Amino acid sequence: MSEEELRIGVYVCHCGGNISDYVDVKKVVEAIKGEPGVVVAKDVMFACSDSSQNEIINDVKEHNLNRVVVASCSPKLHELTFRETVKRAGLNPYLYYHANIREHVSWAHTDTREGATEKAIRHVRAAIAYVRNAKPLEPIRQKTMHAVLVIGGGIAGLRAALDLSRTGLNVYLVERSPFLGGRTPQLYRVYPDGRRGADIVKDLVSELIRRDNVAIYTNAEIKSFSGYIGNFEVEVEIKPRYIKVPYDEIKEKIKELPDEIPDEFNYGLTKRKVIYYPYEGAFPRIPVLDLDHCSDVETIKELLGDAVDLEQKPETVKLKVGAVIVATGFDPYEPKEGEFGYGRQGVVTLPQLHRLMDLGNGELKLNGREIRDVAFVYCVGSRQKKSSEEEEVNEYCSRYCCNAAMYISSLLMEQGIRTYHIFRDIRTYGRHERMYDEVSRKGGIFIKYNEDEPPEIEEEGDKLLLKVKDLLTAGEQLEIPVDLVVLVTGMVPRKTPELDELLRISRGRDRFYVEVHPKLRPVETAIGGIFIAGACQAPRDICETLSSASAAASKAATVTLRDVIELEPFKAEVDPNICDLSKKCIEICPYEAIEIKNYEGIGEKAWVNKAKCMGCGACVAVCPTEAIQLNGLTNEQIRAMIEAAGKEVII
Amino acid sequence: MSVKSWYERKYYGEIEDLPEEEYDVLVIGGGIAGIQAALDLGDMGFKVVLVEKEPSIGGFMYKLSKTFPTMDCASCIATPRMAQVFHHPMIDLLIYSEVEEIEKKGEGDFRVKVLEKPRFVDSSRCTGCGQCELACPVIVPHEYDWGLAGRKAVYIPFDTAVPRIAVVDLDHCIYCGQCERACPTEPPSIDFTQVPKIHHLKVGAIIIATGFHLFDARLKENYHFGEYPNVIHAMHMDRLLAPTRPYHAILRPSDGKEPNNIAYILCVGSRDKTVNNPNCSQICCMYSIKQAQLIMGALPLADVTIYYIDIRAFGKAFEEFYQQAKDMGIMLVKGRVAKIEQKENGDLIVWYEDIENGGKLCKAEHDLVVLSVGLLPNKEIANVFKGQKLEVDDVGWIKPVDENANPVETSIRGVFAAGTALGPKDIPDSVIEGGAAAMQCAAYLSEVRGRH
Amino acid sequence: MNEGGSEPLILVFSTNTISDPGIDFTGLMHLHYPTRTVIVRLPCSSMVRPQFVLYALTHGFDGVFIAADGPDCPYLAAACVDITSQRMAEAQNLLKENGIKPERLAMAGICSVCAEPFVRSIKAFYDRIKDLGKVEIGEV
Amino acid sequence: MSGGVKNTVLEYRKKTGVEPPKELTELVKEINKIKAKITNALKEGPKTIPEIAKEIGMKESLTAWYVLTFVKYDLLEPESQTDEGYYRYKVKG
Repeated sequence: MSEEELRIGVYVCHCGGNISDYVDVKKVVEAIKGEPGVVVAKDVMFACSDSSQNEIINDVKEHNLNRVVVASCSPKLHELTFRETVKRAGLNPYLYYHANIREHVSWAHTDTREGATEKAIRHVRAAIAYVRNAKPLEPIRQKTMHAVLVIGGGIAGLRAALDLSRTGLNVYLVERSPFLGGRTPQLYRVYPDGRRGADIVKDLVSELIRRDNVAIYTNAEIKSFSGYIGNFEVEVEIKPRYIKVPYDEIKEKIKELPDEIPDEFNYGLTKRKVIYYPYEGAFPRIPVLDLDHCSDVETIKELLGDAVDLEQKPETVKLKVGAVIVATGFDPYEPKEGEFGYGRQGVVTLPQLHRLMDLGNGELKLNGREIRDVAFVYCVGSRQKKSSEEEEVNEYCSRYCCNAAMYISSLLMEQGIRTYHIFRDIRTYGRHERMYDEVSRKGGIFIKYNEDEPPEIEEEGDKLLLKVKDLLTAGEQLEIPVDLVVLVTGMVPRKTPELDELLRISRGRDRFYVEVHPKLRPVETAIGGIFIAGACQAPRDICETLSSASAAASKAATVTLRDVIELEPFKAEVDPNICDLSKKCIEICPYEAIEIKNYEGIGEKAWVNKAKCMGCGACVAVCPTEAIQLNGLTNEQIRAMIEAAGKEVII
Repeated sequence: MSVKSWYERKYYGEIEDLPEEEYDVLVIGGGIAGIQAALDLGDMGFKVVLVEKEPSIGGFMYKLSKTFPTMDCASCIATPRMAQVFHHPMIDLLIYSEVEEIEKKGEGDFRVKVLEKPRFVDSSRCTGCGQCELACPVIVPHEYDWGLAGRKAVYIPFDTAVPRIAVVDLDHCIYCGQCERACPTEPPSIDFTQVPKIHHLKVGAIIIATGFHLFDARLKENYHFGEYPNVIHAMHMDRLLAPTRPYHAILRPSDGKEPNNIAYILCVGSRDKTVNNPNCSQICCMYSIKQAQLIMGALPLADVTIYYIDIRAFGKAFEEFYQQAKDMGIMLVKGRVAKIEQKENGDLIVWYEDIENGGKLCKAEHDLVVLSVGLLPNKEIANVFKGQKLEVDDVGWIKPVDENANPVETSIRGVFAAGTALGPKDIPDSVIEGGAAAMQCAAYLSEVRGRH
Repeated sequence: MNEGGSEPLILVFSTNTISDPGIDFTGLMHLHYPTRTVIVRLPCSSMVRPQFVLYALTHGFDGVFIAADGPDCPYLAAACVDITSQRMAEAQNLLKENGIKPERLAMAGICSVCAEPFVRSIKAFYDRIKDLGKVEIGEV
Repeated sequence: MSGGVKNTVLEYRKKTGVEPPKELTELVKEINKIKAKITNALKEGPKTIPEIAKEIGMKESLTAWYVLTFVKYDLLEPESQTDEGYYRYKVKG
């Protein structure tokens, strides 16, 4: 390698004016032409275009280039593109460096062409210095587990699990609550086909439980998580249910227990018992004893006998998987006391309305009273304005709510109920516009409120009085007596701080999980092998959730259907001849990737387990002897880049 | 042009019938949804053939300026994907080709006929230098720029095309031979001896990602699109704003003036039963707000007014993007536009119903009007299935067999759909469905082949 | 153009997944900051060896700015801040030992959309270094 | 680019007997005329599109289309801008 003569090709991109409008690309080429080892230096209109890529390949062959630099846009966009190009030219793809002269130069310095040109030259020089000291690297080939962990047993998790198991992959589905289905079974009927939420779940579950390559853990949580793409190790803790028999066997006995606890399945509209089976058809059919709320264990023992086992202990299972899908879902926004009248008799949320209708078998009654008029107030808990920096508000639109409210109002209107819609914008996007149209046609009354003057809800006799200024009638103040006010609440992401910590995946300003690229990589996280699906990434409806679940499953399949995956070779490596066994690297490594190993003929020195090394470089900074360095970014390379970039630029 | 008219042409030789080739999956449509589906399947280890009818892959996205709400430059994020699919070892491309017939023989067994149209350019030799294009004497409107500027009868589709090589538009060729003489390769890459080829494919599953077409704004007669030169549609504006734009600046078509008072009219051809499209097109609000923001950046002194009915900023970070637009000073008027009139100097008078002020009829003057046109289905694909019916809805979008169970599965088992073939949607939703369709294909193939 | 005279030259260490995209975003927003800033990207700011800082300040640069990930760091999470701060303290000591003012090294957390914070911090740092003048061994 | 290379366009025409459509040959003549008129109009100095249109007696929008297409093909280039927001164009080179 040291004998090899350096022959470097440098390509400076115009980016169709994005760069060349602000950077004198020709001058950049001139300035680096004389750099030692530079054999080809060119400017190109679109370096990423196929023809330019072919030009690079031809140059490599024609001029025997052994290093390539492209100076163009951010490496986030095209570094991989050009590594591929260099590879196609027959070179090792890591003998390449990508200089960012667009985001870091031309676009940031549109005010000074000279300054931008000088900076571009420094960046390109640094890149040349990098490749001058680059060594060929090989990707690390890693055997991958043909198994996937799906976290969350709502429809997203169920769909993903089913898709993956159909390809023959082993799937582990972990649900935190005692029953599968997530939020969907709570829905009375869903648009556009009017199916019951519980039926949607039942269909998915019944297909899933038939499969022998799927393991389902309910009442279970992730306890530990380690490893890397292709090879994750997970510990799952399954909490006891304390009940050993199916619901049907003890159904009658459970009925004898008193209703004690607000039923979360019905959003507190009803009470439930300490032994709990939320709805007919819930899976698994084994009820759960809510020991935290149980005041009288003895009565239960007496009543249920052998069906109950208080000696049950949490169990831990250890799993090895190649990829992980996170589908932890959402919670409905819970209005604050007094927010749009919440807390008053007759003011419910949209999810509560679903429960009311389901409990009434489609008929809407509140405390036995018939309902004739319903007002829907939109954007509750969505599109909120921030009044101070610290305040946590939901600035986002929750996407599904207009559609959902419109659908359920059309069901109500079929029963002769009058509906009012107190809205900001009706966002029944796509085909859902039809539902809006239908509600309008049936006589739904639409009132647009100003976000700064939200409607007020007061009690008047046994009715509610909704006071609002209507923008559609030039600000007329309206007073509408109604029986029921439905707050059309948005979604907030389910809070799972422990899980986030374990998986090291991050959330955005809206507190939903962030995808690695919002446009083109919507189900991938920054951590290789961990994918996100459904409403934990952004508010979405059932249909959209199912699509995103399949898309996440697809990504997981690209990892786990293969026998071997290739990892980037940017890992730490120890030169045992220099290592003085200070152990500082071992102390600082957060991944426990560095161990002590006996090297033949040298003795005990530090050693990096490359499969575990994430390539952060923390060890590099603390090594007293520079024995540990990062492949692909050695200390020599960093010094060379500093030196090259620090040289004076004369234009 | 339809497949049929390619058959009816005269060629140098007989149409070439190629022997059968076998693939796991056929993806129809090389837009962002089809590309995503092909890449995922290729990465899973399936052998994929991707058919694109245009002379370059990329679909619609490559024509865009930037993408909302992140303001990534569209071609910057799309071109790597295009290159990736082009070079993927598991993916073969049939570009400038159209699916003509699909017959299902059984589960996991589809027989497909694809017509590969001749480019009259040898793709192995052409370097994309553009000499032929300079030499060609014919100038016709360029589809890529929606006709804003011209192109030649032989042309490179666009700067970031994949593959970036020339194509001859036979409909506008005068057979003068200038291109062939100008071609610097040896022998010239221009090759009129090319004939159409029929590819016979045997595939296990199919993904339809055939996208959409724009609403024809001429049908809204009150807006005089196609008649008043300064009434353009929003995809025109996206081209004017793109880094690969046809003009050197943002100029209005009537006289090349830089506009300084621009109006957007939303819901043109959407939410409108008079043109048989009662659906909302889902993306127009956001692309209009995006363009308005870009205009404010490019023409800091310009006024931008958006006439809307509802602003549908419903996706991730859309609402925040919309609020940002309001803060930038973009004017939003809730109002339906009744008609547009043209003044002598090309300026336009917009008559609108001012909904938030009692619904009275008002007028405003603008020097450029942009129609935010809706999306409509490409209906041809439903006709290529022989003996099987691909269900579509009343507008013509492909209808999932059960959208609350498996939203990308069509009425024909083994045939899946993704992206705007299923209905209007934005880029991330199209990418998601591309992935979802890939997953469903993989699951379907594993099952019918008995792997599980 | 600077004639190698009074305008300082700054080395910025950015990080691949967070602060480098943050600086990308600054460009995307067309926000301006001094051009005499060279950006070298590392995986994580914890990789900054104190000796690299000294090397930069003796090889043409007048200041070193670490655009750190802060608690968003994909490698070290919250620990990243502490670890990088320790390296920074060591680096400042090293500078002092070599007769260079420790103020020539600064660090700020730059998130992936922190365009304005980046511009603010880099401008302030640039002005500070400008006041300090060109680097000189023995300045302390 | 040698004379020995077969002329496939010519061969194609001979073999298929296709003739160029008359409307296209007319169009090409028209384009050449417009090109000549525009370059001629710009001889005495840069002009805006309305000025060119007036001089050559063609509709402003059609003039704009050709001028801007010729700019794209590097025949013309914008020179300066008027206060009203028009660009003046000149012949390139």
